[in-house]
Amino acid sequence: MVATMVDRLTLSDSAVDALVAALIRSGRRVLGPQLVRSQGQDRIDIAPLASFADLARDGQAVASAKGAVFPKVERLLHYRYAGKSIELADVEPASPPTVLFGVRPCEARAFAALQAVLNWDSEDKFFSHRLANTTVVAISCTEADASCFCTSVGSRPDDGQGSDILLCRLAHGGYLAKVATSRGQALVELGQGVFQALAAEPELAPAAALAPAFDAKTLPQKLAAHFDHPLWVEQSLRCLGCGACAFVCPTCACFSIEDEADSRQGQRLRTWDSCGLRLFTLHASGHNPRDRQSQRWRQRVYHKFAYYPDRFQTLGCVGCGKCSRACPVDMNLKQHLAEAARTLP
Amino acid sequence: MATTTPNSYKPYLMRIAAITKEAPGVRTFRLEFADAGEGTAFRFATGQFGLYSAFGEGESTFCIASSPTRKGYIECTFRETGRVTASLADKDVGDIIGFRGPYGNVFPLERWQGKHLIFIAGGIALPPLRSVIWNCLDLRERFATMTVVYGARTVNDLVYKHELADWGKRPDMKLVVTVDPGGDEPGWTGKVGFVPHIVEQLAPTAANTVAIVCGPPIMIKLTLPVLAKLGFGKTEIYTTLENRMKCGLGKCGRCNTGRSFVCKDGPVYTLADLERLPAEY
Amino acid sequence: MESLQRKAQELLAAGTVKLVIGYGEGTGVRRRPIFVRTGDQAGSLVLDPACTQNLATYLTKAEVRALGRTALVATPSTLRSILQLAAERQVREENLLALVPLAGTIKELTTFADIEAMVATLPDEIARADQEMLTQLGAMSVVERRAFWEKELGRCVKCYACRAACPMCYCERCTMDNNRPQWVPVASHALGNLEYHVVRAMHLAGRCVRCGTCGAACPHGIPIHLLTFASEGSVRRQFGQPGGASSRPTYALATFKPDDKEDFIR
Amino acid sequence: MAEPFEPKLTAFVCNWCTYAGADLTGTSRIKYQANVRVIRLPCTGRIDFMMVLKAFARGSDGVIISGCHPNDCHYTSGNYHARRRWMVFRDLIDFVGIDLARVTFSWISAAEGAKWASLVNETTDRVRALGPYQEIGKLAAAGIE
Repeated sequence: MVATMVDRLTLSDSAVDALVAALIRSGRRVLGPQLVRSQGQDRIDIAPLASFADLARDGQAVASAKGAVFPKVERLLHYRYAGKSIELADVEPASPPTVLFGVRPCEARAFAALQAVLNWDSEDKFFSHRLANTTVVAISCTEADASCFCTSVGSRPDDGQGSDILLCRLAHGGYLAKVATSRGQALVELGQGVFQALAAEPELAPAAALAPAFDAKTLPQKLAAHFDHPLWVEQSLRCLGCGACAFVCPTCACFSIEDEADSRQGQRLRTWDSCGLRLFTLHASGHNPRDRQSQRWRQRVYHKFAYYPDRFQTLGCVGCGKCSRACPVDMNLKQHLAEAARTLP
Repeated sequence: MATTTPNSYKPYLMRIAAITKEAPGVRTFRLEFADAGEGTAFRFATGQFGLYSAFGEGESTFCIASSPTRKGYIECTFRETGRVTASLADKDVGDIIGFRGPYGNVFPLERWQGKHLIFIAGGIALPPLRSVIWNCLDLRERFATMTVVYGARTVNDLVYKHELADWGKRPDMKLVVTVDPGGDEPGWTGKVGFVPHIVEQLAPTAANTVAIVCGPPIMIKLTLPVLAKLGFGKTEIYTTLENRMKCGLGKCGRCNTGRSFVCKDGPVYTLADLERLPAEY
Repeated sequence: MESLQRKAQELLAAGTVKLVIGYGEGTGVRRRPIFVRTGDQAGSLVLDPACTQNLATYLTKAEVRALGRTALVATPSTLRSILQLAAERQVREENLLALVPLAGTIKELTTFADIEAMVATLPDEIARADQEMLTQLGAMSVVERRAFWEKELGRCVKCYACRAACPMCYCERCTMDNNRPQWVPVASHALGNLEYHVVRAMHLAGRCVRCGTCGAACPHGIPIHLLTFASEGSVRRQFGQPGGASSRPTYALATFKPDDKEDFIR
Repeated sequence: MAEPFEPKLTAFVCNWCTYAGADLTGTSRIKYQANVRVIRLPCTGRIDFMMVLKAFARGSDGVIISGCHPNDCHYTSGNYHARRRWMVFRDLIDFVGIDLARVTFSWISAAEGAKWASLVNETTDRVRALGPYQEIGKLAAAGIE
């Protein structure tokens, strides 16, 4: 996402509605957070939007938007048995032009972290192709909950990083659009007449107030020095060892590759995987380098807050708090990291 | 819209040219490129590995066990352990399997020029060293003395039995083969004893010498102190790791150990490198 | 709440147990499992209607077991899980005791017989919302039910939170984790998800205590607990053996009666 | 013109009774419809419930499961255990929306060649009338990008 000069424009509420309609009309896949009520419970899913009215403007979606560029199951290869031989068929990722509309700024920032690992050495064709076809229109947050911690990881509720367009709510309705990339500019052109030039300095609705709980910049050093600290065992006691945190995480990119075949043909699939699952590192011989849940919990923390900064000069976390909300036993990452920052010298 | 980026997950198709049964459950495949053009263009260096596919079952990671000085084919040696290796073990000569690679870093042969080399291997861990041993033998004049210490549980568990016999006869190298106590059999002319003890008895000089160690964790654990006592420096001891992997490309996260991706920064590490990593391998 | 804290303190001080697993304050209104090992940690124990998670799950975890004899704050479902685990030889009587909040006091149950006796007095009902959902689903046509589950299970990502949270999913190596053969697809595509959840529901039939912890654990809000309720319900209806009623091994699908009645075999 | 629909049936049968019964059908020269693929297993106790789903996923329009009559199991009680599982499994697959009309359970002894023929004929006719079944088969391609 090539950053250009940030263009500032405004949109009325009805203009946003018209923009979403224009995007859908243009044949793009428009995905955004939506409130779903089912079996008496509310949740927010990232799903195809039919109109702006569908959009959940506050609150965090359960799942992240990463599925748009890194689907939970994708085909890498297809093959057919031909006698003793194999006919390999390459696979082109099907990726319709996609707009992630109205996602939170933390989600938008996550794509850089995904890219850091998936493309650091060689380019991942599937991920790259999908990412190249994706435009991110984020809406700044005016609410934060007890799991949110973007301000602890170097961001803020109205951070425009990673967004092609960031929409900030105006105090008296409508939005300020910060158009940061050429891809964002393309949407402006598509929504002809929807965006208005800025007449005067706009009065923004206040962004969510979220005090930092710790400073992630201090973590790499602290973690590096305390790999064997009892804190990791203590924190992981209640961890059940499922993959809920990793699968809802917008930056978790670990995956598995699995073959599925019948007697005539088969396919090679990439599926999400998680370092929290025991099977992740288990060798066929039975040897497991991370045999205990505490080691796996530590790996998750270290991967994001020590190894990523060391290797990719970026955190592997955007502070969205999805992991904490999804955790069946309320492993609150913000609290755990704050504890680490506080207690590790 | 087709992308121009190649699909890194697409393997070469390889024809099994020969199968050698090495030991119970252990086989060596000689693999030739089904597409001769791909074979001609293919390059690798000793120490590297690949992902071998049994189509329908998945991929498994093994080193390339042959030397890059031997052109036109690659070899791999594996033990039937899981889903993929069981399927590979069922294959016949002429069957097609997949191969992605070469991946990972290499043994720095140019650094070893003029030095004495001692290779220490245990059990099924000889294959990664076999590549570099042959590589060095094929460039024999570049190195000082070459010694191979190889141990297995029993005589039957020794791999590359024919090559061991040949190596044993070569005047330009020294081969010491040992089996665990109780693993010998009538007519066994090699040593009996654990690898670390044999190395201790052998007492190779550490001066101007590089040790390349590969074997089960317990063998490595007990051999390293012996080498330290003999005066080997931590940058003069090499090993090669085999973490579980899915991609081989530094993406899937499975082999991640500390800041290292074993598939990219490894599999070859010096002891000095290894001590900077958490012991999660 | 104070009585629980006091009880925990006493048990730890006397060395009766090394660990009390109970509920503590979590994020916002949430409650979370906490592991109390010293008297001064006992003040963190919370007891209120939000404390519903089935903590028996922890009884089979190696890391928790290693901490020593355990007192478990137990809901009715937790008690049933303890009995089912006992029936399956997964817990030992001498390694645990159950702390049951009862009319403002804490009742301490130290034997499986005590737990059985108490369970026999407790109503065994599922939540009304769940009962309503089951009724609704039962009233649907088979095509409508297929559509319902296709949509619901479509969201499953196979994070296995349901399995991890379930006290009865203690297998060291779940059938999902075995790959020779790969009986159920690993991938969380539509077929892989259906197969996984059908297998899970079958494996819990006759063993499920209907605590609903699996459904509560699902990050995507898939009502998967209804699947085990359905298979467990089938066992209860046809064989009269509810999961978690007894510490004796009486698993309905490990036995049979020559005159088991069905009406579909030709 | 489109071919008339011919259902594909998969039959999971036990080695000792139903398979022998089906054999008898043939040696007795009783004709029956050729829509069934027979998979022989040692005992009904070995017929994993998931095989029903696997058959549908791979394109079967109907499934037959058959083994020894109660009290006749070669292994004494395999069929009794199987019966209990079927009783629960039927309820469960009905609950997840699989049409029970497509799954037939039966006891057929080695002497009941005629019963095998009529079972296959009746099931084939019923499934033919129901039409193709793709509810599970279509899932195989769903959810993969």
